[in-house]
Amino acid sequence: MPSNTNSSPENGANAIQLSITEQPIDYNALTESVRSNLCGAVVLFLGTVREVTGDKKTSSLEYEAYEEMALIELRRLIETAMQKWPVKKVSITHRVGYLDLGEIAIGIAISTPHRKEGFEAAQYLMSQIKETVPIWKKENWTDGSTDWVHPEK
Amino acid sequence: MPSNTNSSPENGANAIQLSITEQPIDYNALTESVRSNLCGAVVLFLGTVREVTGDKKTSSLEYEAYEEMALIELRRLIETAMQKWPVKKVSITHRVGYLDLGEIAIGIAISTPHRKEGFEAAQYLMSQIKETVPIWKKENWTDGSTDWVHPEK
Amino acid sequence: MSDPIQITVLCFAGLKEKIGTSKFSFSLPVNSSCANFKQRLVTAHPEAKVYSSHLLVARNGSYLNDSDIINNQDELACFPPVSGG
Amino acid sequence: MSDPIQITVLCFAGLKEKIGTSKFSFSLPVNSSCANFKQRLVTAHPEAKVYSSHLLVARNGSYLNDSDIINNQDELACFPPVSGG
Repeated sequence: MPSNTNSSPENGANAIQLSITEQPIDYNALTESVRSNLCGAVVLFLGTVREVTGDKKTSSLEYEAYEEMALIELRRLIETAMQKWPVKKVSITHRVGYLDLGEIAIGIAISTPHRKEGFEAAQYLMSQIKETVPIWKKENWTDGSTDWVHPEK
Repeated sequence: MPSNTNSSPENGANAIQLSITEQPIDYNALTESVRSNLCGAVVLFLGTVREVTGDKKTSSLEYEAYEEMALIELRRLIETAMQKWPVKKVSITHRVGYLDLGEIAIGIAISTPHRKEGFEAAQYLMSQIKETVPIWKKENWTDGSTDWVHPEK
Repeated sequence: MSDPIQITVLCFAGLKEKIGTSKFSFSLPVNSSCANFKQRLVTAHPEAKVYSSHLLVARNGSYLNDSDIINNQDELACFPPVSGG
Repeated sequence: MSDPIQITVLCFAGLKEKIGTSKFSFSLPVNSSCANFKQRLVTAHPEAKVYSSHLLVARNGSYLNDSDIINNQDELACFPPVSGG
């Protein structure tokens, strides 16, 4: 396929871009991939590695994914979001492996005609991702201990 | 002052960055400017020039600012947001002059310890900006007519 | 009766286009309120009437209320409802 | 009585570390439900007990309910509550 997929930005086939990667997340590419003349709003969310949680300090994080299912589940969540809000394009990348402080664990970019629905859909996707997408986080604390993180419920 | 202000990213003096510019908005720089090891969340919002509004089509937009007051008012809104939410850093750029379809009129980047407060603060800032910051938008429609936009109230 | 006060008016956006200038001097009776100012501005510039009930007025970067008193030598920024973002 | 069915179990994250392997074969009585499977898994691997009431099970990329029936040759992914993002 010789054509550059970026040359047809309104093409529905490009509406969803998903990846799970060991490489640092290029949020510029993520944001650019959702821009559209049909949209007045782009919302980008980055989840980054925070140093302090309560009275503990993180030295690094480790993420593991069941990649095959994670991609299926992400697509399912996006399709649900697209039924609830007039979302035009969504790009989501989740990083796996070791992450240092400040690095980006997840990037989600979304474009919508107006801002309200963009914020709502981005928040919906983030909260659903944390509920159902099979990816796990392990904290490596500065005191040498490690914890697989369990959601506070 | 020979030191690069970016070299001390946790410095409170860099917590707020504002600009009004005729140049295209570099949202990558905007996002990067708010990243912090103290934060687990970065929210970037871009307001872009949408082609279609109702049954009219935009050919271009023109923004005018009362720049001096706009910067004062933006800072005031951010300080209010920082009292409501644990916002660490905010960078906002608004473009003025002629904008083509798809170009970015406003970029706002914000970092917070957790995502909920980041989304809330970004939404608050955007809705307040549209209420009180002295910047005006003129629509140049494809039919040759022009309109100064008035908020729907 | 006191002499009128002199102020400077800055206009923006649609108001500037209607009036045809972005900065001009304007006279007001002493103790005029912001509401009095807006009324007199529209009387002097009827082409701005379309904005009359929605005009915003600011002094030194802060919005004025209708009851705020205008002082001699004030520089007042005057404009339609904002629409940035 | 029917022969037991054979399934493949994929483990992830903390569960994989507890059990010490990411993929293994497992036998179940015919007509076992997903709840039965989880119970037997923890009985066979008591080191995974810490997760027992929270284990999630998926087949072909979809989550199973406790009442879903496990079939012969199923590949079941089994893991603790997710914590990505």
